[in-house]
Amino acid sequence: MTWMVPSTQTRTKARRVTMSDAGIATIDRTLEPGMGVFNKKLGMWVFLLSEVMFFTSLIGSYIILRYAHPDHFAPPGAILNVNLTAANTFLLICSSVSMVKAFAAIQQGDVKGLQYWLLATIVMGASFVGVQVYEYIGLGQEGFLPGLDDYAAHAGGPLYGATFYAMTGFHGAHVSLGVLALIFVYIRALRGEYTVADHEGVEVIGLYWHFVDLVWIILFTIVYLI
Amino acid sequence: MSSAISMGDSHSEDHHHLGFIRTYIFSTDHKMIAKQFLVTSLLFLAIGGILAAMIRWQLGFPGQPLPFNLGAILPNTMAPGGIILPEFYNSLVTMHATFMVFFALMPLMAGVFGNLLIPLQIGADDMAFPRLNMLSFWITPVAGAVMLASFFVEGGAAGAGWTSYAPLSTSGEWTGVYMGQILWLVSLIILGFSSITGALNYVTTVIAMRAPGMTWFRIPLATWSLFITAWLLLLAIPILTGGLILLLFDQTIGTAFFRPEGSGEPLMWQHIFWFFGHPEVYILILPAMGFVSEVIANRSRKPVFGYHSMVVALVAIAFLGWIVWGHHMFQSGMNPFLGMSFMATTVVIAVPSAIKTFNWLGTLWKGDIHFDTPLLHAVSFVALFVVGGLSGIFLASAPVDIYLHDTYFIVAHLHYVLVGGSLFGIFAGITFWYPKIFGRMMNETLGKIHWTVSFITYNLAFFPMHNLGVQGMMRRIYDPNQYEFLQSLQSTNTFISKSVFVFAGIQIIFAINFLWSMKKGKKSGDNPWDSNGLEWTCPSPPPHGNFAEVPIVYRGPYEYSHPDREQDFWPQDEAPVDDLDGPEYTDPNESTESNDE
Amino acid sequence: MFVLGKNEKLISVTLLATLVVVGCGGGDSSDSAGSSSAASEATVMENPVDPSTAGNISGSVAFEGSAPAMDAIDMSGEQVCADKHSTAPMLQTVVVNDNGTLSNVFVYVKEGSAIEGMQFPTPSAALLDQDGCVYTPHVMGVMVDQEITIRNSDGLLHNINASPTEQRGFNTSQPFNMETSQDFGTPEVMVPLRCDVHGWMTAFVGVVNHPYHSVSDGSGGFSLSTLPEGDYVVEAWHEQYGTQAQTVTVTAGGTTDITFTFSADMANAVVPMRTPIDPHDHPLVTDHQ
Amino acid sequence: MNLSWLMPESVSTFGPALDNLYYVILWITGIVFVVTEVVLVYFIIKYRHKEGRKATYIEGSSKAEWIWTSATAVIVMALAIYSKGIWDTIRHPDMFPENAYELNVTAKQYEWNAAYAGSDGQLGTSDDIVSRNQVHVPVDQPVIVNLQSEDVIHSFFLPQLRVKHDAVPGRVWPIWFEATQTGEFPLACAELCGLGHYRMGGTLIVHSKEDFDIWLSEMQIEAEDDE
Repeated sequence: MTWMVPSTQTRTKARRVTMSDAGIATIDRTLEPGMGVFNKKLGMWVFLLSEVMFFTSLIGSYIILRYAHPDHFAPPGAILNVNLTAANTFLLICSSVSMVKAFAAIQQGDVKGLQYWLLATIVMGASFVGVQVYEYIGLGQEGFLPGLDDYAAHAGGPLYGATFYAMTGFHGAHVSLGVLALIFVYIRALRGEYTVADHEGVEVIGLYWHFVDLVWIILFTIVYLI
Repeated sequence: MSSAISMGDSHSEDHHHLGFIRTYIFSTDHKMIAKQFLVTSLLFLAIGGILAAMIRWQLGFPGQPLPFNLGAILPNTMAPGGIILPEFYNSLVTMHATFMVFFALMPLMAGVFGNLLIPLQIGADDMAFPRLNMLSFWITPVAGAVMLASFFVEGGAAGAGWTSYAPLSTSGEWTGVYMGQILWLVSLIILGFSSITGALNYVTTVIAMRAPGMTWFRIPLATWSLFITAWLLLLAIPILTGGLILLLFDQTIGTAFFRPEGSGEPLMWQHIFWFFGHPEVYILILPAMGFVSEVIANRSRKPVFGYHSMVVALVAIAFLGWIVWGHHMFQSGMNPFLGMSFMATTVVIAVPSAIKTFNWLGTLWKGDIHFDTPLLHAVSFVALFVVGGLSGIFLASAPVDIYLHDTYFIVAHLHYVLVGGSLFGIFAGITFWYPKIFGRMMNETLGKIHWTVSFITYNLAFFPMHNLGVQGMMRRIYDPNQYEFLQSLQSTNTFISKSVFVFAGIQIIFAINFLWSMKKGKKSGDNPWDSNGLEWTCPSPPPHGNFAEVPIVYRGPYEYSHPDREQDFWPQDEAPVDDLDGPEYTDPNESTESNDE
Repeated sequence: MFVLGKNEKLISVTLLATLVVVGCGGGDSSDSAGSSSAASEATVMENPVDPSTAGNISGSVAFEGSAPAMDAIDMSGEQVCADKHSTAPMLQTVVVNDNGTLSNVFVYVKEGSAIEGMQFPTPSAALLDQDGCVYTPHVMGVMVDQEITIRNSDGLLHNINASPTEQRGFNTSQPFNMETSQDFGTPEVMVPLRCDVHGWMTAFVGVVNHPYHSVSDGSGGFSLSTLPEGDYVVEAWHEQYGTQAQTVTVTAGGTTDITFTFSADMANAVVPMRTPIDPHDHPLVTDHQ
Repeated sequence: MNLSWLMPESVSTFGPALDNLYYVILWITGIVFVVTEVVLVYFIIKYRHKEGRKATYIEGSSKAEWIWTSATAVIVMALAIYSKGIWDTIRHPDMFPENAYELNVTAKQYEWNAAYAGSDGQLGTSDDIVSRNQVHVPVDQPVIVNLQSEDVIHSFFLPQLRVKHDAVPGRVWPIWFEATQTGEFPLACAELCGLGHYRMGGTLIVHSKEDFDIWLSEMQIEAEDDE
């Protein structure tokens, strides 16, 4: 029983392997009381719960305002370009698929596949943001703006603009941060830093990416379709 | 030797390898981060206290120039001739609450003790994400600097109350405060990141980094309460951040989320704020409950009465905290049916609170109570929390709240919970774990002087506020004498102010004791309180990495005065008698482990 | 081992230093220092106009039609102020004098190539008094950067809420007998002032960058003196009847007489001024629950 | 020093019921307070450390815990049910009295403007009579006040009538009360509304029915003279 602990990192990894046969330990002396996942993944799950609450506050405000002032909100398609955004949504869903592909590749030890699918995810994510910016510019020219005194679109009211930009804007910011993080992971992948045994980073960023995708599906439904 | 597993001589893992900056400033060591939080939040506590003293000066001696020629250093926009102006008074009220809640109590609870205790009590070598932890600390002074800077901008600091009710807070049109309100919002948005990164760390660490044998129901109550608090932080702070961002948009880019002139909903701000705000209240009190449980059990040499129900009560309070926010808004304009359901959920909180209180009493019962400073503070917590809890029942009853809402009764209630409760709990915590942080004991004499004067003047200051409230005195008013029916209360107000000044002044004794004991205090040794927790098995102060070997936990944390034992304590990691030859336990992955090394 | 104490001090010193630096940075952003130094420079500046080549404008503001009835102010909630008035206090919106002239008209030089670009010395402070819960004067003119001493003679709470459009306003309180100094850095006709504690209290300040402004008095008269010779556009502003402009020629040593005429049927004129905040402009939502 | 726990005299119909509830809670919490603190002090004195004393090893008692848990639950639920009746009387929309005299109170920084129906008998028309910081009501008749605000949130507080409700801009909230005594009673703002908040006070003037009608008709005549 000499269990020296040189650093957090190696210890974490050791624990992870331990979990696979946790059954050996008696209940009183469970070696690993964790949730069966490594720290970074657990941390990301916990962080995503926090993010859920953030989007809850934005979406909740939207629902309250829309319910209280339906006259401020134009019917679907009146101002917003549903087709363009539907295509963009499809793009983001595809990027989630490619993220899954990337993770599956490195689980098989396929470093090339990882690099390829990561790049695909980055390109699709960046395109999503690009299309969103293009959409914003067009909407802005039509007078669809967030400010009370600036709003000049042909339908709806300033609450529509304000809630639209608050929700989609913060989602866009999350996608942009995700793309930056993916680029970081991609660089590490190019350097060959991920292996079959060690690819925590890919898994963690993947979780984040799927979350952002999921949020978008909700936003697309309530902002564009309903 | 209290511990069956020898600590070895591996103190050499000290951090003199790291440079000065990595050791003291940008440290990733959870204990150093706890100390950094301790110093900054005590500084913010002092700032909040000074603001409180100025508020009380105006209420105790309305219209008189501030003493000690303080008026000379304040500009005419705040206090011409030393007489506080109403708009400055509003800023004082706002900033006092903001500094106390967000920059003093929250960091003292989660920042200091979360960092210090969680890894030590569960037998981990550090937090799960040490660098994120460092970030969590360094955000705090930045946010604090932004908040302080707002005093110096044109228009002064935010003056819409710490609740910043819209639409008063949406525009300088209503308050004359433009930049100050924006800085207030920005500062709290920044601070939110600190809370979230901190909470993320605490949750992950408690779930994943407990030592072998540290099952959920062997976790000390301090860590339990900090763990629950971390969940509340994690889920409540983003709500506030979302609301603050929308309010910031209203202030700066002219949106109308909360502005009625654009069909925005001012009441939506209140819902968002209190949906965050009520869990926030528990963020400020739950850790103190944990510290007090530890101290009372240890100092009365008895197991915590009903450990399991204490944990269940913590969880119950945290859960109920999410469904009671409406009781802050009974008079704000609310569907009366909704008001009724909020009243029902609110009174239910009395149940877990009562469980905790009676269990503390049960812990003292038939104990062997040592009157050290930590115990005095912990018992004060119980005594004062009872007052705060009972006055809460008045406010929970919606009809009575019609009269008492926004009066000094509320002020008394919240100060009984947040000063009598949280602050005395923090004092109990600091005096109890001081030897673990600094390796030296605090001076008992100074500690007892500080406690005695604090406890008496605290009650003299805050108890009469109940009576002010019952007489109808509104909160946040600059000069009650403007109302004829409040003029008879001036002598009470003056008395309260004098008591507050003594209460604030005596904290200097604490500061002196705190600083003096760091250098000159009696050396404490590893386990000065004969305590069971894992934190007492490592040296004081603990070295980098805390434990020489990973401790193995055999029992709960409160096995005091066990009838089978000579000694009146039984450390969590002391091997049972049949294990004297060494633990029979073998690590199934010993080989993997050595491969890793 | 830890070297404790020293590092705590270091941390706190560092923090304090940060806070002080930030604090001072914040303090600098206030422009009060700038305006007061400009004012002190101005006191030594000489008037650039040569009196020998200057002339004057004088005149009066006539009023046609029947004078509208003045609204009485209900001061029953403010006994201190009510006691200060021997006769019932009236709103000063339209004050027609006994001689059929109109008071409280702000007359100023709007354009004039002769004074274009001239730098004038800033006069000493103008006084705005709050006595008996009314502003005295009700309409006043000041120069850019000229101090306005706002005095509270009532000993009860007034606040002075200035809501200009061209610059940042202010909203300060005077809870007791005291004086506050304010100034405006940008020309603006007119800046409305109001007291939120006493809804009837309003005043208007015309801010111009030269000394050629006047307010018609109890006999309707006004005068602008020591103007360099040349052609000017003179404008008259009234809070209810809007503005009128005349072109006036000033000759050296001469006094030009002009008359502005306002009439009762101008009551719905456009008044160039920021609309005071009136939430009633926005339809109130009356649904509840 | 005024350290009274007694509520000021109440002059509204639901005031006594509300006060009773307050005193019931005061008695219950007072007894719990005294008992708890006495027990606490007794324990720390009785079980203080003495040479040779060893604490008794007690891990808890589910029986004791069940007793105090259920006792607390029963007491607070009873209080909640008691409160509900009074709350409904005051706030339930179906309990609003019939034949109430209706007036509008509009708050602004830092004034209360009460508007009464003019000679046309209708509120919200141009002949409304407005009084600043003085709210006139008849005695022994229910009064419905439609609370509104022009700028920020204010709170309409009549301490002696046990009335308090926020005036929220953008909304109209009706509240009701019935005064039982004639006289002048304080009106205050209870929600921070800016620098003049502390002075946003006024008077509630309760007239006898005849005096109220006289006052109203005088005001109507005055208003017509102004036209």
